[in-house]
Amino acid sequence: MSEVIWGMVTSHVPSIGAAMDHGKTQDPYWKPLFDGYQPAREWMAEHRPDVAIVIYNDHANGVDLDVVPAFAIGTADRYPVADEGWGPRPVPEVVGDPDLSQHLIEHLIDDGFDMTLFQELDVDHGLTVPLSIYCPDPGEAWPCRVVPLLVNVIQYPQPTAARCYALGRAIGRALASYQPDVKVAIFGTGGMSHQLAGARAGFVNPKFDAMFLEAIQTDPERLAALSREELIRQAGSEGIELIMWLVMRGAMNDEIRRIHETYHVPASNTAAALALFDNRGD
Amino acid sequence: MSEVIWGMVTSHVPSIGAAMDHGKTQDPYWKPLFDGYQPAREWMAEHRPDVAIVIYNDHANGVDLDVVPAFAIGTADRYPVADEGWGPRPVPEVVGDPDLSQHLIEHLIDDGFDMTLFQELDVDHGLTVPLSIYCPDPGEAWPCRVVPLLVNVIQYPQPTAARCYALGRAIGRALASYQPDVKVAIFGTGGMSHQLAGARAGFVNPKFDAMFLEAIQTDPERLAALSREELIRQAGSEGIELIMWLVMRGAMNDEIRRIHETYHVPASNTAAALALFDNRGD
Amino acid sequence: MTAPAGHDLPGTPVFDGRASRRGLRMNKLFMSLRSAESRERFAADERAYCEEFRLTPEQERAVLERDWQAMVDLGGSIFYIYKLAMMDGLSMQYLGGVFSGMSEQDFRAALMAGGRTDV
Amino acid sequence: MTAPAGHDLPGTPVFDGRASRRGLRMNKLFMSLRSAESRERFAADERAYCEEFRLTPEQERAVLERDWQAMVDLGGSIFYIYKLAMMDGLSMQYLGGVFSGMSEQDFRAALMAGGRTDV
Ligand SMILES: [Fe+3]
Ligand SMILES: [Fe+3]
Repeated sequence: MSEVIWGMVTSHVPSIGAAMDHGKTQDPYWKPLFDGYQPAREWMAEHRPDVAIVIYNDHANGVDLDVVPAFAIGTADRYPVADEGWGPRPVPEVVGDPDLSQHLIEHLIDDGFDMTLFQELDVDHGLTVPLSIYCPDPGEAWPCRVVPLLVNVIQYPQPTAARCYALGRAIGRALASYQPDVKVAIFGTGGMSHQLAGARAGFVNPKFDAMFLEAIQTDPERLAALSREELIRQAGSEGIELIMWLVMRGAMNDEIRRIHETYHVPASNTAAALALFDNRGD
Repeated sequence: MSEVIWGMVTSHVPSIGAAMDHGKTQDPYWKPLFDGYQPAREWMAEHRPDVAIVIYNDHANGVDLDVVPAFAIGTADRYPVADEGWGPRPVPEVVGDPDLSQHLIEHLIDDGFDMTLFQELDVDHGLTVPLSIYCPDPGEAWPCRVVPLLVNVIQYPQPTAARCYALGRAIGRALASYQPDVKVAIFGTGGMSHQLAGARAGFVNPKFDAMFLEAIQTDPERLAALSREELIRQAGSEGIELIMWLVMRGAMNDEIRRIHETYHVPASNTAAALALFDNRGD
Repeated sequence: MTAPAGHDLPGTPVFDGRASRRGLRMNKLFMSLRSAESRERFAADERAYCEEFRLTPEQERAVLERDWQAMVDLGGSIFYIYKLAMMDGLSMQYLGGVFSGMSEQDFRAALMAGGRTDV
Repeated sequence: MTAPAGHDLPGTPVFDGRASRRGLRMNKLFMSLRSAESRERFAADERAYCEEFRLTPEQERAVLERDWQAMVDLGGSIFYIYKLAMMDGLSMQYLGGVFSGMSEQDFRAALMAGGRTDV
């Protein structure tokens, strides 16, 4: 039986990665955000998983709009780091865990989730920035294998928040029956409130963000009941990617323990947060 | 409220299309099969739908193995006829119904089906052969719009038969709320028993086929309970595509009326069947 | 770009199926700009490049004139449109200013002050 | 190619995730043969074409020697393998004969007699 040891939710703004790649994390603009990450990073460095399941979305880098899957899982041995237009980020190639991917697919399909498989996939900042937040100095290789799990958050109708939460529950069930025993971390990425286009561009909603950051631990059912429309209204058109946090939450135990949390505005045009949860309750 | 007026199940073997394209339907090899189609064709010619939802799978022509969706819907205005390696079939381009596609997607996603969208798609014999069986002489244009719905039947784990049946039920619900009123035909394609590779290549199971042909009308729940393994054992490794018939069946009423049926061995390496059902019961 | 029927989200473009179909060719053009070779070919003859991707005349005009709002209205996804902005050396804050009707500087200042919490 | 764990389907290759990962590059090669230009390039130098698609040495040998059973065993999907057979002017009945250990003629005769109902 495999086990989720911890879960992290975090924004995945590309400029957070660029700040690390260009040594700007101590600049006045970025320092508060990275200082906020520090306690979580220290705890995670002492609790290394064997594999991370990273819930994220692609941003016009690895997947074309020809094909828009609601939920997709990578099944590859390796995931090249995407060239998003200014060369790939200077971070290690992402090493997959095809056996775990295959196990998840078989269980999720049998559990009534209509997963798409990506057998080849370039991963963009949506995946690599959270990895850098977890592990800022990976050296030659990331310290864990990775299973990418993609959610359509860009094109309406996105999967509902409730469906994302249900997918997380199913992932939890699938992991419980996985042999060999591996330690799994699960990343819910994206958010918090932000909107990139329209007259409301630059929108930030700290009250909603605070509610979401609290309820993701204590009342995920409340978040799972939010409609698409309500999420867009409260969190902005791009803030709807918060539904990806619910996949993480669903894969964890009912009782989880908050290790650390941080919230900062702005990271680029976004309210950025990180929260880290030990899956072993109180 | 839109309405399914009839449903047809049919094999979609490429050589059935080739026989029509090359004027061989009266050859001794092909004549029994095409004679068997005739009563259904006559009835369908008098019951033209506005749009056909064609449940099918691609065969290495329109979709690469990079991306394997469990269920996908085309959303395009037009679907070019694929060049499968010897030039596209000499049949009209397939005209889509993007409004209906969009309606289905919104309802199915909200109903908990994790659909993939194909916004561009070349359609292969899996779709065009059933259209030719429906309408052998389309002239300049097919007599109805088409919504392609693709099912992964090639790569294990395929969606379960039960999930396919549930998808059909959800399609039925979605159509009931579609405005404007359109008349819909639904095609379940593939089958019957066949196996292309392995020591068991050439396998045909007429007893199982007869059971399936009968139960698709009278006892779809029984078919929906079949496991992947049982389907492969009884219908051959490629016969598992019979799960696509259950999508059609689910979208129809509980009571349907059999207009015609035919069964013939062989079409290429396959047991071929057609069955046509009026959705208005007895 | 229209909000889905029955939705009421002022100031908020919703990238729905209709928008995505409408903008598909243009978004594919934007996505192609990830490669240096494509950026060079685009820069060498923007109009020809737009024709190659079969943009509508309105989309072609929007791209050639860098009418960012029109790109959104004609089915562009902001993540795709951003590829063109990056190529021009423009930031997401510049685009935010365009969409919200302020200068880039004012838009940046609003974010530094905690974001636009009142819209 | 192995049946999924716990399954018992004698004489029946199951194209599962492991097979598909293993055969991905080879299946992509087969799919490329849809276009006349690719078929010409393949025919002109089959080995170079296999290298371009980064086949494993075993897969390359299977393709060059037209070892159809090995292509299946090394992760080929029959729908993809068939593209190569078509290019060679071979039918699905020819392949069926290879897989089941009979001549094409005998395989066709078995189908005409109602298919292989006893396997
Ligand atoms: Fe994102
Ligand atoms: Fe088929």
